[in-house]
Amino acid sequence: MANLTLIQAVNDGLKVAMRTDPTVLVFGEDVGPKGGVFLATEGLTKEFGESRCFDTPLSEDGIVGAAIGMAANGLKPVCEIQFQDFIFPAFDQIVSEAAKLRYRSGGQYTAPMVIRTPYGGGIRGGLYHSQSGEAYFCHTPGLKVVIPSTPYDAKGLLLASIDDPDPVLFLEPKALYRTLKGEVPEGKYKVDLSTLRTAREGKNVTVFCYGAMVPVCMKAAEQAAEKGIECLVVDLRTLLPLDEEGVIEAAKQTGRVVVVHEAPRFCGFGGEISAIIAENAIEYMEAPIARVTGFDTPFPNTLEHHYMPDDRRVLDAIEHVWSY
Amino acid sequence: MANLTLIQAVNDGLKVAMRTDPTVLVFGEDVGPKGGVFLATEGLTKEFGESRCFDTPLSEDGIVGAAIGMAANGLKPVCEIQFQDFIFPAFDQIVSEAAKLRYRSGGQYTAPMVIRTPYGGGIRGGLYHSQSGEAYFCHTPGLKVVIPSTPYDAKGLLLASIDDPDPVLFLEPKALYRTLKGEVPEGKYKVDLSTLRTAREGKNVTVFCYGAMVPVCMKAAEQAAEKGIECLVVDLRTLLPLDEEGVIEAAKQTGRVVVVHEAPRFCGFGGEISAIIAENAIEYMEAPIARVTGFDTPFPNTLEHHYMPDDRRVLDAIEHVWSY
Amino acid sequence: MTVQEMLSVIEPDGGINGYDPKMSNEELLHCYRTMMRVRAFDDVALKLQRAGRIGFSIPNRGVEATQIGAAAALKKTDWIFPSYRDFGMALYHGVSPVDMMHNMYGNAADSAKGRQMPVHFSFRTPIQFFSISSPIGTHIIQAVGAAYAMQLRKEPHVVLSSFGDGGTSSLGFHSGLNFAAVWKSPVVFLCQNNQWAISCPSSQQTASESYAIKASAYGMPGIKVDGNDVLAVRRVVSEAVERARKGGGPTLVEAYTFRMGGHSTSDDPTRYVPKEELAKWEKKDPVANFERFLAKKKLWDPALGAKIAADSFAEIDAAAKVAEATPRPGIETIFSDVYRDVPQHIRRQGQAAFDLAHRKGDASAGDGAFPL
Amino acid sequence: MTVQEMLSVIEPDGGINGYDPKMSNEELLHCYRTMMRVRAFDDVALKLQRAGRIGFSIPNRGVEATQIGAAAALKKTDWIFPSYRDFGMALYHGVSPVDMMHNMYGNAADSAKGRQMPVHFSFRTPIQFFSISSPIGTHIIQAVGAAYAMQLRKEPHVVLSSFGDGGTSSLGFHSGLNFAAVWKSPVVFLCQNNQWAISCPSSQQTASESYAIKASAYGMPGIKVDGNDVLAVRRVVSEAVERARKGGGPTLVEAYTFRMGGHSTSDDPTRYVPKEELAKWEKKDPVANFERFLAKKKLWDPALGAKIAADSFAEIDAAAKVAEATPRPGIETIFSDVYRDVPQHIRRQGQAAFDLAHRKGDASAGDGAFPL
Ligand SMILES: Cc1ncc(C[n+]2csc(CCOP(=O)(O)OP(=O)(O)O)c2C)c(N)n1
Ligand SMILES: Cc1ncc(C[n+]2csc(CCOP(=O)(O)OP(=O)(O)O)c2C)c(N)n1
Ligand SMILES: [Mg+2]
Ligand SMILES: [Mg+2]
Repeated sequence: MANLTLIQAVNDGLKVAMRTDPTVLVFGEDVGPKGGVFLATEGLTKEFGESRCFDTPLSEDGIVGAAIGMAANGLKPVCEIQFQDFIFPAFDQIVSEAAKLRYRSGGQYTAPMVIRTPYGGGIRGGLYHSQSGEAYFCHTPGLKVVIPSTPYDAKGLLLASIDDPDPVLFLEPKALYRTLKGEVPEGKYKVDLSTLRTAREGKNVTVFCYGAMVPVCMKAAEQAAEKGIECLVVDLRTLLPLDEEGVIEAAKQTGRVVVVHEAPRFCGFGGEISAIIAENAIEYMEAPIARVTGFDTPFPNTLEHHYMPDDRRVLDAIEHVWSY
Repeated sequence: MANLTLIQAVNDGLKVAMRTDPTVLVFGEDVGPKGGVFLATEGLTKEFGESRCFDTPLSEDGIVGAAIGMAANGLKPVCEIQFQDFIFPAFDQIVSEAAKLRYRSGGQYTAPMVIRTPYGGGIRGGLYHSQSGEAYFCHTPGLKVVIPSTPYDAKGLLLASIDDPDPVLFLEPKALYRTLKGEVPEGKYKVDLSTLRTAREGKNVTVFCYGAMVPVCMKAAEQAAEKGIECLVVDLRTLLPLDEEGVIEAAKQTGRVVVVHEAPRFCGFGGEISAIIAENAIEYMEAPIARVTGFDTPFPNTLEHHYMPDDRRVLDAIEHVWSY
Repeated sequence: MTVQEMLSVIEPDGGINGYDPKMSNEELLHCYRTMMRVRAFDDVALKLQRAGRIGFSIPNRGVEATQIGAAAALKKTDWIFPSYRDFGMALYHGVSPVDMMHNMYGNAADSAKGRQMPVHFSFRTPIQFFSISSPIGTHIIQAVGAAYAMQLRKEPHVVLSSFGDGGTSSLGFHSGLNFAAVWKSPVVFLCQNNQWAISCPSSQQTASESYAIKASAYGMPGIKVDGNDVLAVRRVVSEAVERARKGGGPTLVEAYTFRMGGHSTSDDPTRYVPKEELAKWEKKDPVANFERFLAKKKLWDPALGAKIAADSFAEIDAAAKVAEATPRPGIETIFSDVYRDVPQHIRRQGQAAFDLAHRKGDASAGDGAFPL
Repeated sequence: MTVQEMLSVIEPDGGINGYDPKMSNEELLHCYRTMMRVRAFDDVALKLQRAGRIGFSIPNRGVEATQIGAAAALKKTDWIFPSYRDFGMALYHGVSPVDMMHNMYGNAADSAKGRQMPVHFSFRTPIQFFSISSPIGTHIIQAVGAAYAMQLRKEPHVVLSSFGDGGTSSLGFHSGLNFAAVWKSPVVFLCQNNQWAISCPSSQQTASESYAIKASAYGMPGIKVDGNDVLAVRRVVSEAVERARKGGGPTLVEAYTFRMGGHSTSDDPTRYVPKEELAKWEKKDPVANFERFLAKKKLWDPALGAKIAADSFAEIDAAAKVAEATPRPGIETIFSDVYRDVPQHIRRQGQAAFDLAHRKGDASAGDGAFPL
């Protein structure tokens, strides 16, 4: 076991995959000699050669489109989009093509591939280096959407994504890239893509979160505990397909729910969690289902610390639903 | 007053706008001499000339990108995307650019423009001529999203959208283009972009819907009435910004809610409606908040009548929440 | 030859001026027969569409030589990334008209399980005929990815990526040609310039002198060929295919032709196509052009032509009847193939749909217990 | 001249071989001073970034001649659609360094209200300097729309749309050049080929012989110019601007230059830029190049150069101090300008944020009651 940061765990996961499966290849903007702007792909070109880890022209449409063709013809592309904010030129390829290929061809052609991309705020990136776009993708049948929050999960979920027979969007919380370390087993292991993770047990309030919001919610939960409110913190990990049973179960356990994400609230992923609970467990609810999210504005720069949900805002919501 | 189909009302709205405002112009694929594949722009090139209604190369990125530049420089572009399914190449321009221009420039540059596009199923269009993508756009602060369901609203909302200072995505329910007629005043009038419409009064169950689902829900409501269940049918009309107060009010009136849309359920617009109610009026709810939606699959062709919510599925849900 | 000039092979009198296509009589007649079968497919599909039996079709009159000429340059181990107008290529390589008609009907035997609109074919044998998508241009770059896999595995295969004049404005064209040139991928890009993108003429699509010249923006050879001359198209595409096979990288081929019918069976081209243009191109009919060549080689006479036409129509018509008699797909096909394994939430939705259909009494014949 | 050749004006000895730029001494010196101010801006910004005062900057060493030469070809009534590396153009036309430094700090006086990252400028006067966006290439087609408005109103204005070599692979490049050529729009496309897109060299960006040649794909003139020669850039862009002004349509100009620094202050170019390349381009320094010309005209000597350098640094440094002393934007700036009018739901969120900040005691100085 090594003690790794989240980005090191990603790098390790890529190396393990490339060593064990010769069809795996990595490409994107600046992933080659430079090793990626966050160094997630450091050392790959050197170890695996330019035909398996290489830079592409500046076209996300091209990156994802080519990956689909590779995947359809027997390779396992793991491409990188430099920032999730820059994935939108590839939106058509992802939503219209990768996600629908198996269905529209009656299963004759498939696109097993992974798109890795850093998402979220916290680096003073302003409108275009901070966004959390998971909701744009979670409305797309045929796609899987995965977000790790620990080094262990980052590697295990990534390896599971690479082995998955369907296209996976793998969103990496860039705010956590180097801020936390954790034990990561060597070699290959996988974390299942269909189960949530209970990050903390508690019987008073259930907090649903994922990615960079997990440590924020854990901190809020600690503060709540000091006030005598025990929180069940759920790290959703795989947003699509979601462990709906697990969500309903966790909500029922406390009857009080807070849903947290960085993305804007309106039509965000949190709405789906609320809706699933309101549809399947409303009679267990003893309080409003609260959401703590980014605001319904673009992502600002100087004031990003006001924009992003912090432990204080989460704690407020926990107290609100607890005292309701 | 003329008795017009929905598509005629759109055509009339475009003509009125172009007659009263010389900065309004219409362009897109096949909107010129052919008059659009659904004939929404019929006669415009003839009346207003080729510089105000014209065909473009086959690039949605180009259509929307050019519209942004025009809008920033004093024109009022009303561009057409031939099918909403083909809007995704323009996703980056819409989400990253049109929606964020005012914000990121501190209000110095703006993009007041309208993107018209037919959406939804019912014409045996399969995966790529049937989609309802409203949720992809409603998660985008800075954008407005409007969907009419009657000829009167189609014209009035379109004229309000054209006069609006912000970018508006105007989704036209193609299934209703020629299936219903209604009274449409001549000349210019506007329907406010921030209020929902009560399509039917009722005190037992509230049904939220929009676009092509409005007649479906009205039919279900009639059937429910025969069974003694009176439905309050709400046509949301403007999805973003949503009349949240109105939604909460309508939900409280009955305490039993059904949300209906054609798009897939997961992370769809209906989840936001459920979440708003679960956050603001849960103590009024006497039953689960039910959703009747398209399935979480791509849109099929031969079996589209099974895929699309019909009066039977809506009625089932109404009875379910009523008898809960 | 500059990109502005256009290569033809068949001369007005049917001669080919010393060029040797190196094709057997059987190969030549296979091309001819396939063109005639495409024509028959058009006729049958139009008839079915007008009768309300199928929803939609895409006519090919005028562009048969381009499609068959290009298909004839490929081996069965190559891949085709087709556009929706390219089903002649599938016919050429041996896809059966019955399998195609199942798609037109979207029935239970359709390889796409009735999920797509008509003409959105998908086959893996006898040649890889990639699943057709409606969004224009997306497959152009996908073809490059498929070719990259061939390069990496050092396979001697080639990908044909086919699209229209309108398709050159798409994003996939730009990224596809750019990536292919940088990667030196074994791809032949076939731009079928039939001069219209629905109602949009080429003059509104691009200001460039030709479509072939667009190759220079990407650093690959571009060549313009007479798209109504099946031997010329085959010649040019074969050369590009051979170069690609030898590691020489991609080529852009512009086949200059004309769409003689509407864009689709829903379109009324008289609203926008000038009559004179139609009349002009009528004289260049690709089938008649090829017949002159075959006649000169004594491989064809009007009687043979009439017989092949009749046989083709009969074959396609019979295929339609088989498809017509095939039931609809079962309800489970709405829910399968979204992912390899059906997730919980989709399974639940499928179960509900199946139950409702049973209650309403309209579950399709053959639907038993919900099988997913 | 073919697109492969490259136009230069200033010769090694500072002569210009009979070419007359028709610029007054003051205009020439304005170009020179602006180049020096860009250099000073780079230095001050780097210092501030390393000191943790600002988050980020984009260096311009090596490309000053391209930016200033292009800016010098425009009138104040023209529009600029810049890339993030183009702030020299704003300086040239009279935007004050103080206004620019407000943006670098993202403070309350920033015209973008502290919402954007540094170097994402936006100005309406003294020239329309369109709001810079991070996504590469989106503005290239937007520029065409702005130009269309000028055409429709019959204004004699022109749009300069500027982007990098990497930008040519973007979607906006493809749609932008295509639409502009079809519409004959008054746009000059300036591709600043500094040979790198972050760490990606041109050889991985495109296989074409040059960037200028990409013009032929769209049917517009393309020309390659020595981007380290301010007079050559001004000459070529001026010709393109005049053609556009007269209704002659768009041009693609490739300015061939080299990025001497990192991509940004976060980048370490020694990981990927070969040392020999740097050494080679060091000798072509655009400022030194222009100095040789000015010296020959007796407009420059090392003492004047040193003075202008010192003055420029002092000016930019003073501007930074003003910005440094300016407070942060108020919390309401998070919520305004999403729409012209603040909708209910955003107003409620703003109110909650303001209340929380007050409770936490960290509402910014100057925040009173929530004003929206
Ligand atoms: C992205 C996208 N935009 C619009 C359409 C609608 N559409 C279908 S075919 C077509 C014209 C295509 O023209 P061309 O590429 O020349 O092919 P042709 O039909 O002439 O063979 C258009 C605009 C589409 N399918 N996809
Ligand atoms: C759509 C998009 N993809 C990726 C990025 C990340 N990125 C920022 S600058 C850059 C390189 C741009 O290179 P070039 O166009 O040559 O401009 P230069 O920086 O050399 O001036 C990249 C890849 C981005 N901003 N936008
Ligand atoms: Mg065409
Ligand atoms: Mg560059």
